[in-house]
Amino acid sequence: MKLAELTLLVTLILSLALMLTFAYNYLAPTPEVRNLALFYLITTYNPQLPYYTVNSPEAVTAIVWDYRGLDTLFETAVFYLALIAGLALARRLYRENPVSFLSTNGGLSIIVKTVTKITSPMIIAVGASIGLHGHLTPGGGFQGGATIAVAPMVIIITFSVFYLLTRKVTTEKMLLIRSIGLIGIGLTAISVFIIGLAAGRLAFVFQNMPKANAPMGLPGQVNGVLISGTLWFFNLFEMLAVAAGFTMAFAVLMLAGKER
Amino acid sequence: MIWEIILAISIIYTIAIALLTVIALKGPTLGDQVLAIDTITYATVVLMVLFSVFFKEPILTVVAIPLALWIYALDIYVAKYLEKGDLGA
Amino acid sequence: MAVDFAGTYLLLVLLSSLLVNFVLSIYGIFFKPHFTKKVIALTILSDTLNTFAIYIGYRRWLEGVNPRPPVLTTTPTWESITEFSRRAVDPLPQALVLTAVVIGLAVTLFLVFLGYILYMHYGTLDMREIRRLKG
Amino acid sequence: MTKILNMFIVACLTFMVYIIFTGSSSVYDLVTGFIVALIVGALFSNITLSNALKVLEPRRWYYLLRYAIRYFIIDETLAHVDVIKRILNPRMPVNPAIVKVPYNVETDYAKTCIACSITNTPGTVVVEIDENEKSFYIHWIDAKTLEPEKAREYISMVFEKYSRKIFD
Amino acid sequence: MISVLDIVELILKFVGLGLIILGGFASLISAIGFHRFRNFYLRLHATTIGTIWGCVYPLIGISLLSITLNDLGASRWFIAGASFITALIILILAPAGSHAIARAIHKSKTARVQPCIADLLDKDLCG
Amino acid sequence: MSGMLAELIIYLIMAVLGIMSTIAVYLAIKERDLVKAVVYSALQSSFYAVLYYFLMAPDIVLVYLPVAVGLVPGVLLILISKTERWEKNEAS
Repeated sequence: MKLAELTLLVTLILSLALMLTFAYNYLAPTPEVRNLALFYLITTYNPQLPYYTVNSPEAVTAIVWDYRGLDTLFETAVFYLALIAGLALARRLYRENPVSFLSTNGGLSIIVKTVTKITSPMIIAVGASIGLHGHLTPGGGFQGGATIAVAPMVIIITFSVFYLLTRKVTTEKMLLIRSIGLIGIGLTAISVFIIGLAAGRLAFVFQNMPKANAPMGLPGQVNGVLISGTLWFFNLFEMLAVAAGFTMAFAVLMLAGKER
Repeated sequence: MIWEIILAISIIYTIAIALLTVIALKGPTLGDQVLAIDTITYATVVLMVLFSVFFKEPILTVVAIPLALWIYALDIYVAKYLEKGDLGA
Repeated sequence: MAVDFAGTYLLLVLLSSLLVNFVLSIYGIFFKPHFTKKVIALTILSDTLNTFAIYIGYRRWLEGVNPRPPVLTTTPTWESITEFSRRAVDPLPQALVLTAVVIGLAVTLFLVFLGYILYMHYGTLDMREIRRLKG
Repeated sequence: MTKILNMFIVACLTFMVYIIFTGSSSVYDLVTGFIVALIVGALFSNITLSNALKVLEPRRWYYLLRYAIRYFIIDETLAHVDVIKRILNPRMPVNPAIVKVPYNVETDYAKTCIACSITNTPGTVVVEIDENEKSFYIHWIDAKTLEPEKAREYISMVFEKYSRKIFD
Repeated sequence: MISVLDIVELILKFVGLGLIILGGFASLISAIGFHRFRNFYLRLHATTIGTIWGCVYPLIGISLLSITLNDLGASRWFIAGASFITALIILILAPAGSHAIARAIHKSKTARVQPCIADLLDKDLCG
Repeated sequence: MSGMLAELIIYLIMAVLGIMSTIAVYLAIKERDLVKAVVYSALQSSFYAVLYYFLMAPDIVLVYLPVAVGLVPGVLLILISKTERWEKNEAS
């Protein structure tokens, strides 16, 4: 037992030293930035370089869903696997009876309830704005979805979890919305490839803008309004999937152990 | 002139935040700590908006509204836990 | 020169406090007996590592001009893009951290479900007692 | 009919928050904001509001404006100066008590308006609301009286008058 | 040659700066109040000072000030609108939050009302 | 010169935030009342959010605030309310 702890500590110190050795150059930031970052910053929205640009002023979303899109796809897969593993653990612990009673004595006082009634639409509006403007201003699918997921959480806490069920927000519906989001992400990822197949041209999976040897791509602008090709669709579907997945997880977590 | 005033006021806000942090860390009951965190957050909102004016970066203002909304969530979590002992009821 | 030195020193104070956070959360994960405390320490650990990544992407002020977030807000001409790339911070670590935060929340949810199952099985979440009950 | 009107009002609120948070009003923002507002309005139509006709009366908006100006300039300043004096005074003169203050309004929004106004002036905080006895329990930093009716005159008379005109 | 617009701009600028300075000092006073008041129920009042004069008023002040700052360009309307709506949201949310906390603490008997003249809600918690 | 001063003040605020977050983490690890530990962790999260703001990462602030201040304390409090509140002493 003692030996294990000591080994752990020594390993910890050694790995910390290793990390610091690699990070020596970065200990204090400099006014310069790495060349890769310069490439991203210059090409992210630059109509003068049509074969490199993503047509999105937001460099972070451009990296997340275009330059490194495949990484994000598999990270999304990890996220959903963790969620599904959690739900599988709680499978036998909850049951969604069609609840008949409308809880009036559950939850917090009437003041908090009224304030929550006004602010929940505001929360969803703010979240939708964050998600749908992900390619223009800071934000994106993950941020918008996580923001929207706070609204059902606050409603569950202030009213009751049964209130959400009487409002017909059940886990089946949330599962449906989440699946729509996932299928949307998958279809968007291969959309340009399918268009290329139909047109008989060369096109890649996870392609967004036309490239030099693959002249297919979704439009960067519609009627003078930037939508940045696939980024808009990715943000929309990711927002739906994240919000629905978290809402489902909260409802199950609250219902667990309340078999009546 | 305006920029110097903004900088000075932001230093005052930082001092207030540091003073409130002492209460948030030591406060005898849970309620004191949550109240101190509330006040810290509201001071932080002003600090953030002040600095987004100071940096001349309007998009940094976006983060103020979520901060104000979520700290309310923390309030009602703790309130419900203390009141009912069960967050789903 | 002195201003430069003081700035470097303050940034390294930030870095060392993050390092201490890292060590403390590692200690919490390995040596605290309670499951919930382990989950709290795990979230702190992932937050600290994310902050390291963001810190690597930061850049110092250039002659008294602040850096900008990596979002282009002007019309894209060569001049504005050059100015933008001279001042904006590195977007790559931010893009990597973005997904890490959401995955961290999903993993925390999984651990919470796991803790509830553990409590139903053993009646306690103290790891020493769980080990004793099993053996 | 009322459902559609409720939905319209909630959608208007959502749309306003969306546009102001976005900070621009291009065609893209207007279209997406309209769609989001419709969806949110359909979801929250019978949660947020019960009687939408009240929102459309201009008399209530006039009283709301008058109340806001009065509240921010007179009531807040007096209460703040009072409490700040107590904090900075070396002897710190406080004699707090939890007093009972009755109210006489009907709707949830009116109750919430009164309670928020009382809590937002330093020196008085609503601790508990009893809907059967129609009274607030208020923690008062300088309890001048323990009688419910007199305390009502000190604390919540003005708020109640305006709140009845705005929300009831 | 001073036009009416210039005078309005000057007034907005000074009112905004005044509100911001007021907010800074109110926030400091509320922090001092947190240290001087020894009881949870008294600290509720210090929180209110930090919320209204310390946060809502300076946000409105920033919104007035940023309209007059020409070197922010067209985006100054964005800062003005965003900070104004933040002030409104805080004005709604802050009292609900502190009411919820006060009610929960009183119901769960975590803190006693101290010093106390009378407690009409629960006699046992007084003193 | 005033730009240099502003730079130093920003770095000073960042250093102060880092030190305060370290204290919060230490107390969160050490505290035996788990509800208080969750509150300390929320305090640390809000300091980190301000830190991300000063490190010029508004995207991360927007995703980190709902997750770490809005959702994680709620989820952990649900776990605590369903199981147990106090961590037993090290010695027993």
